[in-house]
Amino acid sequence: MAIDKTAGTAPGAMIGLSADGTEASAPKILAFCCNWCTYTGADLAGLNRMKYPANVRVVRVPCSGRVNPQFILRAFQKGADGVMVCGCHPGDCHYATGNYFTRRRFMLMRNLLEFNGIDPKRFHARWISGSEAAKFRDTIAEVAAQVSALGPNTRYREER
Amino acid sequence: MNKNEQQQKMRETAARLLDAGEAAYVIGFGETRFPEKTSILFAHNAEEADRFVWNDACVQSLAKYLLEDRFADYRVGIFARGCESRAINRMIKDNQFKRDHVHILGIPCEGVNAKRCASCAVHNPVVYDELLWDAVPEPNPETARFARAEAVEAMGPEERYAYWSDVYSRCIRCYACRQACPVCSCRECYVDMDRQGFQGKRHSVSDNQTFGVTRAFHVADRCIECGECERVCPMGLPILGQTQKIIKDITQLSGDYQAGMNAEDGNFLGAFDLDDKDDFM
Amino acid sequence: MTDQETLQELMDKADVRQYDCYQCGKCSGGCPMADAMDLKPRGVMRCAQVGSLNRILNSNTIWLCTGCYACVDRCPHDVNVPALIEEARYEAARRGIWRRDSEVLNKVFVANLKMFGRNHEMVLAGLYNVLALKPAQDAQSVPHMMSKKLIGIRPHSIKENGELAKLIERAESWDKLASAPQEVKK
Amino acid sequence: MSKIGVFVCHCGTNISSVVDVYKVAEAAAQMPGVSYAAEYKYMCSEPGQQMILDAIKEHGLNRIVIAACSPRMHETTFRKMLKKSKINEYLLEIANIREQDAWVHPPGEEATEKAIDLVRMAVAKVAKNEPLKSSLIPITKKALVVGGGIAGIQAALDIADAGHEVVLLEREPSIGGRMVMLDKTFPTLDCSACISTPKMVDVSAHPNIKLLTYAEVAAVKGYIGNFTVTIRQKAKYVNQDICTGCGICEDKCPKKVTSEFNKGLSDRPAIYKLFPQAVPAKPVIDRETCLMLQNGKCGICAKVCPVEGCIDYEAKDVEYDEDFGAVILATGYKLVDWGGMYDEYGAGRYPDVIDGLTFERLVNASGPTEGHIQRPSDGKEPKTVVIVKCVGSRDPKKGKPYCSRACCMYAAKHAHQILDKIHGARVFIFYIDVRTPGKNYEEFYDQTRKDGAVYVRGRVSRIYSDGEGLVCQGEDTLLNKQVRVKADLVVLETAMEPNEGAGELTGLFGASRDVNGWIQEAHPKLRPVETQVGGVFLAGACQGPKDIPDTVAQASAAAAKVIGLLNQDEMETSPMIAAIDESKCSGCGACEPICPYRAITLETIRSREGRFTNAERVIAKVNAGLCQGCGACTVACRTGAIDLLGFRNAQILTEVDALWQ
Amino acid sequence: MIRYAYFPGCASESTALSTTLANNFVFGRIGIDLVEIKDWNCCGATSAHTLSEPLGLALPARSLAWAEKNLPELDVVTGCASCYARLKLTNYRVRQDESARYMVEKIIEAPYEAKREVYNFLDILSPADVRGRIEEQIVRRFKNLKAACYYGCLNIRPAEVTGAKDRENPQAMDELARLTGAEPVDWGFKTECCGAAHQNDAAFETRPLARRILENARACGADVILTACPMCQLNLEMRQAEYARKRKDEKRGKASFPLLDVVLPPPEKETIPVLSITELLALSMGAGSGRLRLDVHHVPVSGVLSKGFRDENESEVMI
Repeated sequence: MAIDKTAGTAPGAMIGLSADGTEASAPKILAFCCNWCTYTGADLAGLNRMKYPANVRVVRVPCSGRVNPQFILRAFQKGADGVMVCGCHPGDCHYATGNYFTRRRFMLMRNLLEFNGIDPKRFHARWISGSEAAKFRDTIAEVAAQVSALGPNTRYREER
Repeated sequence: MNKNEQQQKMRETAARLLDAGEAAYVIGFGETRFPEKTSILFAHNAEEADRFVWNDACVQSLAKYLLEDRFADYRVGIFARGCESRAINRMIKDNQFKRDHVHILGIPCEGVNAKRCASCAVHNPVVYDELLWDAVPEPNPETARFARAEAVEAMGPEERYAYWSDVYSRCIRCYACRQACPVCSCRECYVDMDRQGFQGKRHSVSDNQTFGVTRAFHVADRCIECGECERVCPMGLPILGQTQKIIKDITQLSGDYQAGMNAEDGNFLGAFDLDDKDDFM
Repeated sequence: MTDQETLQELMDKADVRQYDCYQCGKCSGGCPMADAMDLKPRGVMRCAQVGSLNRILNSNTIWLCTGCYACVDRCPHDVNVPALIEEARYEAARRGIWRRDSEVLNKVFVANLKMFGRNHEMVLAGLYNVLALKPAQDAQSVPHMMSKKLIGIRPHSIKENGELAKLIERAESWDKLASAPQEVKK
Repeated sequence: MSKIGVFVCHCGTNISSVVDVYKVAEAAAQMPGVSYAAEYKYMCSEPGQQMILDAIKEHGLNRIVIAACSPRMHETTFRKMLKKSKINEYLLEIANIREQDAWVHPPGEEATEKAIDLVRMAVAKVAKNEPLKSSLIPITKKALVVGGGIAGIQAALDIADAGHEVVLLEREPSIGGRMVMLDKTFPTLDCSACISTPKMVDVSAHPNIKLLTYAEVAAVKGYIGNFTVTIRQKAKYVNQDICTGCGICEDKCPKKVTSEFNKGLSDRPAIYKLFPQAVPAKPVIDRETCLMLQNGKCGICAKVCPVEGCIDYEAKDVEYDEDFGAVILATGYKLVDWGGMYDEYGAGRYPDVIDGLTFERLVNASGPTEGHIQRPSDGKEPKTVVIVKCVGSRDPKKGKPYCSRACCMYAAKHAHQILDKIHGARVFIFYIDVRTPGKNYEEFYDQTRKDGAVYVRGRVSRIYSDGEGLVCQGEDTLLNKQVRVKADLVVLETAMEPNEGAGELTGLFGASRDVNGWIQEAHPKLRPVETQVGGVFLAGACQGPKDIPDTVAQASAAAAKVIGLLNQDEMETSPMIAAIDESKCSGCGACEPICPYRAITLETIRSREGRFTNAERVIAKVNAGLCQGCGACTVACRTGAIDLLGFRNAQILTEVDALWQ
Repeated sequence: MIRYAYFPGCASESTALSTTLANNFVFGRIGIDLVEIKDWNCCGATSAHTLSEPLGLALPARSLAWAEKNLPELDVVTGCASCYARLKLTNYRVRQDESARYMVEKIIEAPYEAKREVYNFLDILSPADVRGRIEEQIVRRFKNLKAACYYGCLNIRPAEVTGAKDRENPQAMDELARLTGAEPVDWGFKTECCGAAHQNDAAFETRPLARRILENARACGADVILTACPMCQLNLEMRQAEYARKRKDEKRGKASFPLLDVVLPPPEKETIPVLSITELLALSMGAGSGRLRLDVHHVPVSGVLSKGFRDENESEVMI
């Protein structure tokens, strides 16, 4: 089947927004995942047909050290209800030391967000290795539950 | 030495420096029409050097003006208190100019303004070519170093968000904080770069808040806690709290941390310790 | 409290962690009293590892350890066995488990201090030998020491020995004293 | 104007049974920049790939999104496919709708919605992708092996046999390392020199190997395939080209110093060969002790030398650069200075308490006693010998926390040798555990016990003298009894630690070391012979304590890696590396310390800056050969002057934005 | 004048008579003023802390607190290893642990902050300037006298409390002995516990400890054992007759009647004299054996004295 560009659907309909642009109920969680560990772990979860909530969207990055804390702010601005940064366990970085920098950056950033009134349950940094598919599943479930309980995020949210 | 004698000493030293050709000009404070305000004076000769003033109105940080002529092939003289000297160290560490580009006239200072200097912990310049008068005892600041941050920390999450929302709803995005900050030395500020997509330009609380947090994170481990950002804010916003919070956390993670005490030490975020603490699980 | 918990509490007080010990035996190997101990320092740690508090409390080790610290000094993991032994000894005393000779001597010694404030050799050795049923212990040295006036009948008493006796009583009942309501420490 | 094609894969029914792939394709077609969308049963199959290639041609597509399995699965497949089209292979994004969607969610709306989101993110990102070209870097077909022990020798020979040039660099006057000091090797008990010296001779005779002894690495520049190493050749003062190795100078030299090779058990002259079978078999002058070089008085060696002009007191150290494509670090180990650690073992004041390597010299047929075991204090043959294991090993307080691995076996070997050579000898081995995990190792240990060695389980607590001999006091933990063994000789099997100077050398190459100073391998399981620096490999005990079989195996493994590298003429590098926008870079240097590969350097350039026409300023530069593309540097840069190609800030941010468009 | 607050310890008044006389002589000569802590009490020795930790800390604290209040400028010194261990530990614990300090202050009903240090004699005799003063006072040096320096365990350990660096082969006393012309021997029991702590309540068990020390010293060629503690000194000396008999019995394979020890002193070659380091210093500074009351020693010290002195000061030999 090939589709011609001209056929149309309302753009908001599929992404959880109703026609008038108000929020649908399911929260959306954005996860920045290191290609070498958590992303692989997520693939493994798939391979093992584990089930976890469908409201997580993964952005693949080469290393958790690539994740700029400003990405987190941007995600909250755009409408994320929860954000995660996932990397290799300390000592296991594919690039030797990237996650040590992640650790320092996000210890500061997480506290700064909390300082600015963002609920710490909305931002999580986690170490999940390529073999920890179950940990990935459980973490997503845990964060999704926390974020759902909090309801949609309005703080830092851009008005549309 | 009282301030008048100190002022005389400053004028003499600057004149000597300029006469000897050791510096092309000297940066200091000059008079304005208003007794409670001073201007920045760039003295090129001994005559001009005689117009330097030194009083409690000298609240500006002189250091940032060094960046104006950082590419020049002449030396620049500058009066430096504790705060300015730390800024200069930071600039040297950030490769903005070499140490021998500046002739630092160290002026120990016991504080000029109650608001600006309340939490100052470094009265004496930490780097200088000559010290104009004897060092003064280092203070036990009346205001705790992180008072601003601690006050906000004490609030509940709702209150904190309301507090900062209120602050940033008043921000007019004039970027005076950035202009005045002695460690903001980027050639082009990220806020001026639309295509990167880091920063929205709308005048909204959301974009203002993002700007506020990002600005704090950009100075983070390099902030010398001089308070210029807050002093120059035309809306009088208490934005030093953000950087204070970061430095407080750094201090908690790795022990006492003061940026700009020398020009050699690495940045907190440019290093790591295998045993750094985290609770990321 | 179960024995297991008590043991853990003793270990915490002594700042000893059972898993630090890997049973190399360097402690027992250097212990000057090892030959006489029914549970050598390594054995104490072993009992701690398997949770056998009773064997520790009933051993003569806790009474024979001289506190010379050779074991700690040489331990590759810096396990402070004497500290654990000391805590175990207090626990044994709390439970009334004593090695008879040690009980006699130590109690005679403290009684001696309550009387005089300083150690009176004749009283100490005499009372001990009688109460411990060892009349001849070190008797061969007595004539020499008496004749040279190294020891004698006259006590070397301190002036404030009444005060000192009260001090000793306060120390002995410290556990009760400490748990009683106190004024707030400044 | 981007013309993006989106191709949604059913993956048989793997995806399509959960995700409504038609709906996904339909939605994709509406996304900004998309001009074509299609779905198909198997995108990765031959017809699937052909379908994409046809669509590219037919619709003039210039960017591709494939919604299918994980990019870790088929990203390279589709990149290869794109090479057949006009589209640059990096103008491709993969939306992972199988592993991270269809397989983890139940069929229905949610899974389909998620798939559409993932496609939208990929579409947004691909619109910002830029064509990237992997560059080809030439490879210098020559390897440097640092360290001439058995690891270095083996690696050099393997590489040379494969036809590549090798420089083997050794700082001592002869290659051979620790292995030639040993008498016999466990578990086979073959003579160490008999198996290592032929290899040493092979090295010196191999046409592809250049042997540099008495030389050091002074500086290193460059990256994988293109290292420039500054080599410092220390002055030997003996013209190696004309010296005949006759040895007269050594006999006549009046200055005698303690022999390092014989661990202080004998003396050597100031002009010396390390040992009789040294390679090269020509002497050098030790300038620290030579009377002529120290105070200008002597010159006997020059007088007795039969070759005119062979001895040259005026020789100087020479430094020169040489290019290499790959490097193997094989710097080996040394034994810890136990005297400084163990006061309870006499802190070195008893001459008859010796370490294992000293015992090797003592029992070695070519050693100072010609293989007769004689105790150092009075030369008597010891009747009772105590062997103490784990001295300095497994001791976090005074020594090293790790197990030194080889000691259990050579302790057994020493026991065997004593029982073999001394009639009626008694050997007591104090141990904590006996670890024999190697082929024929347990059998050897077993035999040693049968030979009569008495194993006592317990760490020796102290060693003292009783006026006549030494007393080893410890606990027999199996008997639960304190024991005192009166010994004529005590052999301490001491811990291995990284060799002198290994740290500095590792630093020169940019590789890192672990907490104990051993060189860190790139991955403990999967990349055990590589360092984190591309093109720098490791072999032998420099990576951690090892015995000879493991060392040789690792050396050959490292050699295989090097051969694989040198067999290529050029190497393709990943183009997804950091790049710097020099116009934005303020030269603050925040990125520089973060790079684990030292790919970022600060350079001073001149440019026009406002009114200054020839302004000097600092900028950061990225070395494309060193950068591995982790992107950790980018976060340190506040202006975004340093950015990661393929994962630019703008690309990641647009993915974020796309989710809520 | 160097001054210290001095804690003499119970033995100084009884069994350690000759050592006390020697201490007074030596410190007088080299100008170290020991100010006795007024009305000091027993440190509690082994028994107090065996019974209870509070008692073990409170007894030393009483004397230390008096010194801190009344002699605030002075560090404390004691000549007994057991007292040293108890005082030093109390000092250390009070500094380390706020709750220990609280407990101690409550029990002794006086403030105690552990502001000053606690030293033993070896500590205060070892600094270079003090050794210089000792050297100035030495008038005669022993000839061919081989000495085994016995430090005792409690003068050295535990390391975290005492801060001693070399705990297996310390040198401080050896250096002091060298000043007197004695040659320290290299032997193996410098810091091995002698068992004095349990010499009463575990007599049978601790005897081998002292025996091993004595035998190693003799085997390593020592003519005399030097001590830095009256407890060690007494423990090593008092039962030498008993040990000699035991040795004989072990050889013969049967036991003899214990009272024989009193009647028949053992042959001199079976025993070894034990002197405190201050006694040796005093002898070398010219003190006579009568003045030092060396006759109180259980093992005759004539062996030491008969070694004689070196020629350079032959004229001053008067003992």
